[in-house]
Amino acid sequence: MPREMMFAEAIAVAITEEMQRDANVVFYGQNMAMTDRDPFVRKFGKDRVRITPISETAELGIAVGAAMMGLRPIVELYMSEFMLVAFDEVINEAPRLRYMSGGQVKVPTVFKAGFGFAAGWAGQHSNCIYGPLMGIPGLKVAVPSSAADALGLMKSAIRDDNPVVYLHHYMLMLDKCPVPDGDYLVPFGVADIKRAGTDVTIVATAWMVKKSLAAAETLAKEGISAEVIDPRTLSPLDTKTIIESVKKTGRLVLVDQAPKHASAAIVIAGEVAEQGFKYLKAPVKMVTALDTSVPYSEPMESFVLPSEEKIISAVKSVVGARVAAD
Amino acid sequence: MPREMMFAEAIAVAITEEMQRDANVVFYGQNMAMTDRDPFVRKFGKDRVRITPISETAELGIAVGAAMMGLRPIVELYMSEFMLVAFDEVINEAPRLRYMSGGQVKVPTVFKAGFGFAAGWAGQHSNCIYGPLMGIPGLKVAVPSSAADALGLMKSAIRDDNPVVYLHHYMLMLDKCPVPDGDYLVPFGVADIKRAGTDVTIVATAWMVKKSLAAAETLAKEGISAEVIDPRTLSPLDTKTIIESVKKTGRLVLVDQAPKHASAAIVIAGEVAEQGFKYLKAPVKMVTALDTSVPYSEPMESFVLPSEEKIISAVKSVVGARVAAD
Amino acid sequence: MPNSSQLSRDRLIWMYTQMCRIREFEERVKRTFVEHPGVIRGHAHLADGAEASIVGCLATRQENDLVMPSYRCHGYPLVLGTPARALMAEIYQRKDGVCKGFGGSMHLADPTRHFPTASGIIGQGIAHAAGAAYAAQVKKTGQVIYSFFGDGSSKQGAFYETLNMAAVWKLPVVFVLENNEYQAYTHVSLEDANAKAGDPLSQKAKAFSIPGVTVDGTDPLKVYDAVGTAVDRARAGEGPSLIESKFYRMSPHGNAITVPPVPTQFQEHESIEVYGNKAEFEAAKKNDPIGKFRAHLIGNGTFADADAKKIEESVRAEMEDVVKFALASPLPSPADALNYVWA
Amino acid sequence: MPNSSQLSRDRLIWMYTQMCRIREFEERVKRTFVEHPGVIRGHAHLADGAEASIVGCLATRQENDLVMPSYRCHGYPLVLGTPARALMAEIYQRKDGVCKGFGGSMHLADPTRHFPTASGIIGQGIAHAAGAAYAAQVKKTGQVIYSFFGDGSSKQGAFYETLNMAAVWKLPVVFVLENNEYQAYTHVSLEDANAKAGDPLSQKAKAFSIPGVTVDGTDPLKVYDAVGTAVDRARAGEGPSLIESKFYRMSPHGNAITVPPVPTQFQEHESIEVYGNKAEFEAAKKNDPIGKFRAHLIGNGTFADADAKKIEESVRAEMEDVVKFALASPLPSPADALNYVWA
Ligand SMILES: Cc1ncc(C[n+]2csc(CCOP(=O)(O)OP(=O)(O)O)c2C)c(N)n1
Ligand SMILES: Cc1ncc(C[n+]2csc(CCOP(=O)(O)OP(=O)(O)O)c2C)c(N)n1
Ligand SMILES: [Mg+2]
Ligand SMILES: [Mg+2]
Repeated sequence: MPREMMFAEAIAVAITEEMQRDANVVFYGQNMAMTDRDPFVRKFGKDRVRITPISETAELGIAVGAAMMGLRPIVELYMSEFMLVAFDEVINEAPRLRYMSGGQVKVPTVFKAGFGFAAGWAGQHSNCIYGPLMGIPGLKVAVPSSAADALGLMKSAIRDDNPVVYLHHYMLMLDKCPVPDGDYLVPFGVADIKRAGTDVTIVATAWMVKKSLAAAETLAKEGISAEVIDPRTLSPLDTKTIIESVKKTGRLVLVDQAPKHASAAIVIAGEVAEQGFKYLKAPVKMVTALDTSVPYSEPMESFVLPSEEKIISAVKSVVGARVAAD
Repeated sequence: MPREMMFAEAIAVAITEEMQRDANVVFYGQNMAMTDRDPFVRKFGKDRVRITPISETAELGIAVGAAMMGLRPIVELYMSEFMLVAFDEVINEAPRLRYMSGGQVKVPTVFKAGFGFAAGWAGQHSNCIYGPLMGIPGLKVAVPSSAADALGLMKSAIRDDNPVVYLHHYMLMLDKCPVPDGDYLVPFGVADIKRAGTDVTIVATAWMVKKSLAAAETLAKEGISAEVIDPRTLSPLDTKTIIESVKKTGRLVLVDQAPKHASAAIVIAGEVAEQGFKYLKAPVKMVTALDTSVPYSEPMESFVLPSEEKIISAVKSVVGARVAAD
Repeated sequence: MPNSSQLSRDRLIWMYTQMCRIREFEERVKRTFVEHPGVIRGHAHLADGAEASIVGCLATRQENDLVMPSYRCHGYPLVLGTPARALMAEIYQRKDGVCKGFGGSMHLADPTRHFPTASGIIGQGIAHAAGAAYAAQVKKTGQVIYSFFGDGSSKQGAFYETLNMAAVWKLPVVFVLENNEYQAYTHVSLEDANAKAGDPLSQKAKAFSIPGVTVDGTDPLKVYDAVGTAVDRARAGEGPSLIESKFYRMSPHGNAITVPPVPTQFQEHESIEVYGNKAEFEAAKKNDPIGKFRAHLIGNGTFADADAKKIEESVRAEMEDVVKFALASPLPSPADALNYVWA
Repeated sequence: MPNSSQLSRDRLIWMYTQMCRIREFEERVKRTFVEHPGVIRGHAHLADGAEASIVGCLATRQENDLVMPSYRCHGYPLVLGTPARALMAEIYQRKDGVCKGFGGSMHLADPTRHFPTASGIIGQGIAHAAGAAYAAQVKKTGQVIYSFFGDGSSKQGAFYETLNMAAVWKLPVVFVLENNEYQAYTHVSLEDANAKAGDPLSQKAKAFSIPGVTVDGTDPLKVYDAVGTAVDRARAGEGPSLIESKFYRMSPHGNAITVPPVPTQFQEHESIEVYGNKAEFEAAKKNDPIGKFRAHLIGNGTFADADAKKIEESVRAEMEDVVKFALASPLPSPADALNYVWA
């Protein structure tokens, strides 16, 4: 019997269950586990659950070193941009040490961070940093869009023997959905068809899945049937499911909260241009953030970010192309 | 009368000329300007030319602060990966402060680094980090492929009022070519057609331009006419010139030294899938590094990286597609 | 040598007034979350408790000296002369904001008044300050740069790297480590090795062979003397100093982090909310820098209770006007967002 | 308490032998650039000059203690028992290399012999070492972790952040700052504020309230005593220490950086090549740790000149075989590159 769960809760449940299952899982970060009353400290003790200084390089580097020696550290980073001060650890240490050692070590660690907080956090705290993480061999990237995926992907991330960046979207943290009972794992590299459709394929991640589903709902009322696909992990990327869908619909709209050249959307567009070209009946269309930093003030912030309306009009433009072509 | 110049020399000449022109240009970094005998120190003195500790965050942060106060710092970083320990400064400070301040400040600084050293430097020192830099509004990225471009782009970078990451490819540093006389500037955002052709468009950057031109030469002998385009700056990206070319050739091969999902190639492929779809007569084809870190040993390193042969066979596969379609 | 005992009556009253302005401004920011929910977005960090430290520092400034704070940046521009209206308007997302609504609470800036920018990322502003000092050095402007950052921020690599470079380059910068005992919800003793060992954080200066001084940041005159000495040293070309200014942050770290449309507000201080240590908070309240300085000035005859009340009243009136102005200021147009990406 | 005066004759001879092995190995690496151009690619960094420091440190090790060096990592695994053949084969890009040709000189690793990995990026390995120490602490293995890094590396944020965290968490790690006077071509006095002020770099320990000691790194017995004390402290759960081990790098930073096919080699030491300071280099040569230790052991009757010669001869023979083995070992197959990307 599935449990109803909030996104934030689902992550906590996943971490708790994995820490119960495996004594090597440790969990630390800034501004957590301050006192003995912290629920994780109470359950797992001060060795396995710790508070850290504002020292992301040391936090991530320590995770890498500890992972090589058999722990499975989860580092709580809060906001994904805080990884940037320690980006070498994320893309040039954790994913490379195994390879450089000729397979002698492995680095099972999870870097957990929220992202995309579209609520007036302005230029430095509202970004989507998965783009730069997608092309790093040895690094996996999970980006859940529902509580169920959040739980299942976190469990898979913790059990994965590779470093994983796990990014949860701030705007989804209070959203609820049913989560399957039992030891629920979502495999990496398997996209999820969040809504089936026949006229157009929409690929989106995290918050943009929610917006795309809303857009699909509206479009359905106008007789346009949109299939909404969430890759769920951006590395490995399930290009196959996307191309299967394009084969059916002939149209592809990619929705992404990042500016276009920093987006996962454009990577997927490139893959489809190479591997799925023959199925396309219209140009690929991207709905991304405009090419600006994220401004503080609400009217400007909204203007810059993708919206349901922008998705709808993008879909109509590529579906309209059919009318001309067919 | 154009001067014959080595790539490395061209960069030094550009910096020297700009330092002569503008007293606000300063130049510092690790392992340079050690003694008073250093040619830059001799010319410009110890205030404007300095040696630094291994402190990339401070080095780049100081550049950002100094730039806001009217200097135009060039930071010598040697290898592009060393930017990763200070990546926040590159993508979350330098390009955002102007925007967040509502246009009150500007941050004219150049972060100069070599990259792509395919000579046994192994997993952490051989990478191409332009991918993550392409989608950062407020940040420009220059990637010259010849001594002339190296000189002209460096001069433009120094005069630009925005932060610029200037990436020069190690494997090209000793290559010579004629450089136009006088105050030679290469504008940003203007791709260069390095070789004109009619059957296929090849887009490549830095060392890959050299390899693509060699491939084009071989292909010409077999009757295939390849147009080779070098965007020269990845931000701003001159999509227009690329699409104009695709309009003519109907075929696009993208060559990039980075793994596919970290490449500029896939970004360009995505843009063409959106804006140039109707001109494509065959699927876009990418020739990138394989999805591994760069291994130390030569046979493995060569296997992983794009080569003339791989470019030739990619071109043939898309040109072959014409035969079927036309 | 700076000597606070030689400060003029006018200057002392100016200092008290600025302290009151900061406090009242921050009170109004805080009240806005209750009185006008939604008007302030994102994350706002207040300077109540820091008034003596801020004003004691900035009272040592000369005309063109620069001020480079962190994201907790409301207090400094008030002292520098930025109109409080433009600051509040910025925090309220308005077109009349000092950054036209692009920056918000964490990213105020007023370069014309010697406050170039503030970064929201821990530690980076310290390097930016050193960079401004490098520019001053190269251009021989005679400026000193004041770099402000928190106790928690002194655990970021940027802090150490920058202090070393500033020392080697003898940059004209004064590093003010505002030790308000907390980094967000974390007490300093949980994350700083000096603090855990009972040593002052100013001891970090030894890693750079520069002067390191700890000062009572609740007393603007002590701050004035300590920082003034460091400023003299910097201006004389002798390089940077590290001042640990100790005070207590009176409000919680910032408004609670919530997901819209769930309303956000300031909760109780972490000492109570997180650590259940009401005594600590009550002691800090008793040691409130404004009350102490007021009593001191009355005690030494600088002004009378009635004078102080008049100041406080006028400050209240100023900030009442400021809130009204900011509320009435228009929001930016959506497409304004396309400005200022490129210089 | 470790006491080098109680080291057995066998142990002292073992120490001398290891020092000779490191020196001879590095000499052979260096000669390879002349005798077999192209066989070594990328950038190789030698440990000649560091032998006393390395061996003095590792002589304090207990069975499972871990060693985490930087990219200048040839010396340590030789002492830990990694076959020199596998190390040279790695540096020669061979399939029989300790990392199968994936890592090369900068990225040796032999986890089975307690050398997990080396990072080529400055400072990061210091954090990895603390991470290994955290694992030891959680798993209660009783291990101590030896973290090695250079004088230059102590200017990277990772160094400071890690030492603070290690101190707060009382991690069982000993931080050995190998001060060989240079970071690449830069003399330490040009880039370190302590050095510029004439203070020892071990003073940085004050920033973390941990013990900081400077030791003569050309004397393996002094190193043994200083590091041994720190190891005891770490093993007792009292946390980390910072040891500054002072010695001189005898070779230049690494082989000259060139673009293929231009051949690369080791040039003259930077003291001469860059600074024109031949006297400095000559003084260092006179202070060669190997010659000094040899004289010491002969002087106190541990062995005779003839015994020493026998050791040196056998070491030469070992390394001659090592070079032959490595040259004969096959290169990896191109498609091997697809291995080990994912665990
Ligand atoms: C690199 C980085 N990590 C984490 C944060 C989140 N953060 C914002 S403020 C803050 C606390 C800072 O504390 P302190 O330096 O003591 O300054 P205070 O807020 O007390 O003035 C933290 C951890 C950040 N902004 N940047
Ligand atoms: C972050 C970073 N910046 C720069 C470099 C380039 N680099 C490699 S070795 C080296 C010098 C290191 O000197 P030191 O720490 O004293 O160690 P030593 O080589 O003397 O053993 C530098 C600057 C690097 N590898 N990583
Ligand atoms: Mg604080
Ligand atoms: Mg050194």
